[in-house]
Amino acid sequence: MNLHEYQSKELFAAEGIAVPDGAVAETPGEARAIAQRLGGAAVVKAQVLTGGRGKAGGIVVAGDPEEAAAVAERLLGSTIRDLPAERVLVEAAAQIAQELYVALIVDREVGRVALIVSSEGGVDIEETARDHPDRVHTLHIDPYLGLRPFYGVRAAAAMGLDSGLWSDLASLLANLYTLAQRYDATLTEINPLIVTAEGKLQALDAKVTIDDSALFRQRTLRPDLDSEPTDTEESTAEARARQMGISYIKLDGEIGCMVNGAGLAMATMDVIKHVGGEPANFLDIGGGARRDRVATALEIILSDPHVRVVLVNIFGGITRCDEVARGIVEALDHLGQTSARRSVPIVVRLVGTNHEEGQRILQQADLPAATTLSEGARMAVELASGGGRS
Amino acid sequence: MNLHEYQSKELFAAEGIAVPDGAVAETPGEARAIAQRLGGAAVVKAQVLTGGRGKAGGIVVAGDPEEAAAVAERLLGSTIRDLPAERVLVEAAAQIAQELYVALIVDREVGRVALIVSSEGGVDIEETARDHPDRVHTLHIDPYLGLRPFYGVRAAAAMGLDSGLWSDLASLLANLYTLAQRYDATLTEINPLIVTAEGKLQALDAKVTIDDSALFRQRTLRPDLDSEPTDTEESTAEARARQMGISYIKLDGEIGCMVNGAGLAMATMDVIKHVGGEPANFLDIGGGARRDRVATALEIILSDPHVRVVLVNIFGGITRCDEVARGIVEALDHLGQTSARRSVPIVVRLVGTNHEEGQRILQQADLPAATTLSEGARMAVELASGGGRS
Amino acid sequence: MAILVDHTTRVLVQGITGREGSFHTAQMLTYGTAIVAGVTPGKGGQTVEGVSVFDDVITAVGETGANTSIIYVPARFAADAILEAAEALIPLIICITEGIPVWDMIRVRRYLEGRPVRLIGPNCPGIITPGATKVGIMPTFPGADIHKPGHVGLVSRSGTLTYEIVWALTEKGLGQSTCLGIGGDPIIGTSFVETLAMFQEDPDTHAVVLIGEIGGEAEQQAAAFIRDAMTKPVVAFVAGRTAPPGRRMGHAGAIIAGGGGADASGLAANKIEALRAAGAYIAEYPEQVAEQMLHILGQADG
Amino acid sequence: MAILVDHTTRVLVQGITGREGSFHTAQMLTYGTAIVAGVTPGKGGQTVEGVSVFDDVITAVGETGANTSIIYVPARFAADAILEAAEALIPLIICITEGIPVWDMIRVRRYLEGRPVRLIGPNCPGIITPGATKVGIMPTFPGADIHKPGHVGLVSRSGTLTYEIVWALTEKGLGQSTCLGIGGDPIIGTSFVETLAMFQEDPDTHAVVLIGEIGGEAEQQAAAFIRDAMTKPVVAFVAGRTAPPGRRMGHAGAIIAGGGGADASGLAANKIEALRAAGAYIAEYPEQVAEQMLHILGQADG
Repeated sequence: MNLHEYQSKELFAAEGIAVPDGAVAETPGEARAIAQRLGGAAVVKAQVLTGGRGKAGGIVVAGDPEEAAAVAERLLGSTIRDLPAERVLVEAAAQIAQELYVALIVDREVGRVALIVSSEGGVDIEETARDHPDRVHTLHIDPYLGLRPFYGVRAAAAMGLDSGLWSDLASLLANLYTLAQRYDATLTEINPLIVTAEGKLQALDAKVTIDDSALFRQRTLRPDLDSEPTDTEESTAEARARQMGISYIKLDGEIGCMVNGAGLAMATMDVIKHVGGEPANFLDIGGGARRDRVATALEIILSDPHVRVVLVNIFGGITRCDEVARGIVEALDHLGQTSARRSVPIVVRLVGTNHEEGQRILQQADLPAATTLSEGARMAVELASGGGRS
Repeated sequence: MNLHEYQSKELFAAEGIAVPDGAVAETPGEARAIAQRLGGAAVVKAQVLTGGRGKAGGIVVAGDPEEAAAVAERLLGSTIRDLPAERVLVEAAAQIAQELYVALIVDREVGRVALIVSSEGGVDIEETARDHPDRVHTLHIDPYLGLRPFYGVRAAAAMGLDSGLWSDLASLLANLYTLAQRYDATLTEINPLIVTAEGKLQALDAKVTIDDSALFRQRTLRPDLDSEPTDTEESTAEARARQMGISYIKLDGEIGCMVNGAGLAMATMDVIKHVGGEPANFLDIGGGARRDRVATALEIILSDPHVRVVLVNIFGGITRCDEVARGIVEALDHLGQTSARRSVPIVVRLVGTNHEEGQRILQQADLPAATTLSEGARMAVELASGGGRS
Repeated sequence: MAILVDHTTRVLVQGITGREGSFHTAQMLTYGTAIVAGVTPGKGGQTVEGVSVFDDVITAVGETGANTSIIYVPARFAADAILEAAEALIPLIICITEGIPVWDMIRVRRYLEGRPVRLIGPNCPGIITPGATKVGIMPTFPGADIHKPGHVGLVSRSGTLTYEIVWALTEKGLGQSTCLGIGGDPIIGTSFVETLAMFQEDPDTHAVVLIGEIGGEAEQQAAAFIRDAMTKPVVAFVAGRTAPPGRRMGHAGAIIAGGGGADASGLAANKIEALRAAGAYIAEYPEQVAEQMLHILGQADG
Repeated sequence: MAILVDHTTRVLVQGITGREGSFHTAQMLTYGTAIVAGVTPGKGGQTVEGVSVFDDVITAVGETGANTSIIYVPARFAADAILEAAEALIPLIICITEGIPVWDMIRVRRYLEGRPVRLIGPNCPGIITPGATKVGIMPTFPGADIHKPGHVGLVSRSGTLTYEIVWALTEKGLGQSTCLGIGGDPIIGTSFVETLAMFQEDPDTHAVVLIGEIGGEAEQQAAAFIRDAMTKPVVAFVAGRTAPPGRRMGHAGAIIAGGGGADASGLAANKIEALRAAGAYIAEYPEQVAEQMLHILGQADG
């Protein structure tokens, strides 16, 4: 889960990392009031979860409160790179003496957090890494030690930072690590971290990504966890799926897929393409899915009007085939009562734990069954191309 | 530094460890008011830093607020095992279903904290360890892991605790470990930890010892660190010494000693005894002592009226002999102006770093010098027995 | 022979009284696995499927000589369960649990450094040496076991995709020495490379199947090892070649260009290219793995 | 030969710009010690006594090939300094600093487990191999060095008491192979037993002096090692036989019955008895160590 800049900066401030004075606004009037409090001039930043906001016109300098309100008026409700800006952050303009880059990223290969720093801030770090690899420095943090001061010193020395700022940088990085650990962040990035004209470090931008697996213990970050999801880049259907423990990504094809396991789900998509079809989605119902989750998954797939056929591919290990079969039948019953989409054909391929009971349930419901994945995929492609949409 | 029971319980409560309802009183009137708030009956406990308070009459059950006031009147200002009771803790009487023992102690040999638990609480753990070693269980806590729940489960199983209380015990122990780490405690002991009649865990007593080396970062525990020390078992002179970084323990002999290094200080005492004298104190001026510390040390030694001669034994490594010599001369000058104790003879044995400069300073001040420790000790014993006290 | 588990394996089940733990304990016992103990704190003294339950791991190991642990504990407690097993020096720990927070796994992996303990997973289906022992959740329904003893070693980052491919191998008469899933999470205990090295050393394994997926660089590292150190043939399948870049495909392992780097090493095409260049045979779809393996070995092997 | 330090030792001084660091750097250089680098964060590029100062340990090691670090950093930062040196895999780390919080040392000692790094101290005078190198704070004033090259190894928990005894040895013509203080704190990096084992193996050491004190059980463990594994003669002195029980005698090491146990193992008498029973010679007062050693070796040795 990605946090907005303003949310990230709230966490930063609470952890003792300096951020510019400012506040979030949902209306032009609020933006005007904030700019007034800041003394007139302000930077108005659209809160959308995408990089390159500046280039896309999402960051605008306003000379006075009226201009701030006008900018907010223009940004609020607009879309930046296809994402709607529902809020703007109104901040005091910073006097920048130097722009740096710092980030903490979970490095999966090493199994530790990598501290990445660069003396080149405010630009795309990936470009810097490509064009000037000597200007990007990576230190892996021993989780037993945490981000102790000597890592900070090493980073400061590598960046060539003025030695008067070393202990400030070491403290800032230690706080950033504490924040990452406290909030289960897989990424915390400050780009740019600036040295102000007064010689202080300040986080001019802030990006925090929270580990989805840890959201159960990060409910303060996610007051909306039990209600409707907002503030993320995902669609409503995707968010609804995630709340049920289902991974769903809508794609552009016509063959809906319901699979258990991400690898098998991807392989199922690969096979559909291989036999000439186009998958309408990626969907992994997760391990040990019970029938309510199966029913929700089917409803989500069928809510996509482009879906002409559904291929269910279940190889039961921790997932039990009888639970899956009951879920399918339940969902179809429910859909039959509430929607016209009952007519979309469903091809089911079901093997593994308790598959005999599962197949018996499916037979009773008169659903077409396939033995192998390739056979199932071919059946689905035929049904999709042969019509079947009533 | 040992904390009083009431101080320890304040830390416990803040860390989520249940303690009996109660408060500390410095007057009988306060004790009466607390007992009233508690509903009448109360336990009044003298706050003195010694074991065996109960046997020594320092813990008294009062049936009503008036009795609580009377008990407080009696305890306040009395001495328990030679220690004055300046405060009493007035607590609600507990309904005890079971008494247990738990403690966290730094185990120097293992280099880790040992969790010690016993199903026999409320008695002397050392007796239990001697008489029923099978009833005392020790688990060493891996500092990388901290006191994770499985240690708590292991402890609970070893104690034979009712399984309904296991997760409570595991939480309590985890909190106790957090407390010990947060406050640099070398000992945290709950004896007894009770199971109340309602089936809850509660710390009926509490003992916490703070690492003296960590007091610099535990100033919240020690508001008196810069003012006069109270609340400890040590004398005023010992406490004053400690504030200066000097280790001083008054003994019963007549030969005052000032030595650098604890080992050499003990060996100096051993040699004094070996040649027939009695040391008046243990005193280690610490490593790298500068002249003000040396002067304070000498003043402290001479403040003991039993001292008939002072033996200074300095083998300079990190401590520089010239600094020591200047400190001695300064202290003597100061004492000569302010006290009649200038007449106590001083034997100085000074070797090591910068010893030539040091010996020159001493010669100028006309102080008797010894070459070896044995020689110095013999000179001191002769001076002490031959008089020299004017 | 096989690798990691065989008839000497004595299994402890952590979380044995839970829904998954008890279900799969029964399944493993049916397969013939020697399950000697279970652990659920506070439930010591009970039995599950005839297996004695203990309160803590170290006691269970002391009483039963368990040398392998399998963990079915829920995600929020699973890291603690791994640490408890590792603290008790159980040499092989297999963690089935999905959804363990990544910071928990950072802590776990650091703890394992230098300890004589191997972790498989988490978020994996476990290990099976067909005909000998199963320590996992792979389907082994009696009478229609998807596995078969033989000489193909199989290692996978995936769960169910593994079953798909194992089944295809078995259908073609190709038995397996050992099949294991190393897990799909960002931080796992045992890598492709470590597993390939074990298969290379195992005389009972004649050829290896490697099943990868998008995200990370594990397949590229495997490719380097195959090129430099393997003499046995390897057939590889990488799932996700039709996945749209930049979107998460299910579990955390399946992210294109994961790890925040600037490169495209997470893309299926790059992985496939690296494996092909290293001399591995590349299957285009799951069932083709078995077809290629049959072609390579020249006959049903096992 | 000697143990731990010799003419191949290349020293890094952590805290070189501080009062103690710069003073003892000069002293060590005068003695002939090869000091190749210093570290003080933020002062990289300066020099102290002609020694280059670096900002951090790993850079200093990379630039200079330092293989030993000596730490003079104040107590509140000393644990971090040890960890930084250990993280940089400096094989020998000597921490002079006194007064490091015990919880800091718990953390440090755990970090050192399994790392190819040895810590001496903290709260110790360091190590000297007379005539070769000094990595410590022991007095070595030119023209009247208390040390002398020879064949007596010396290990001590104390600082200044060590100097006292070394001086007596030297006065009697008994030179030393290596003298080291292991430190007086509750938690230290290297024990008596480990040091005795090194002396036992060192062909240049013919006899050993062990200087203990009240508190803990280190002398009893040393006694067991002397009994079981040492063939070289050992003369022992234990300070504190006149110390009143139950009171702290100075630094944290000197506590009767320390560690919270019920036993009296911390008492000097028990330690002396254990050492005597193990076959060590017992000196009643410091100067007697040299007298006994002279008696044992039969002549000035070295």
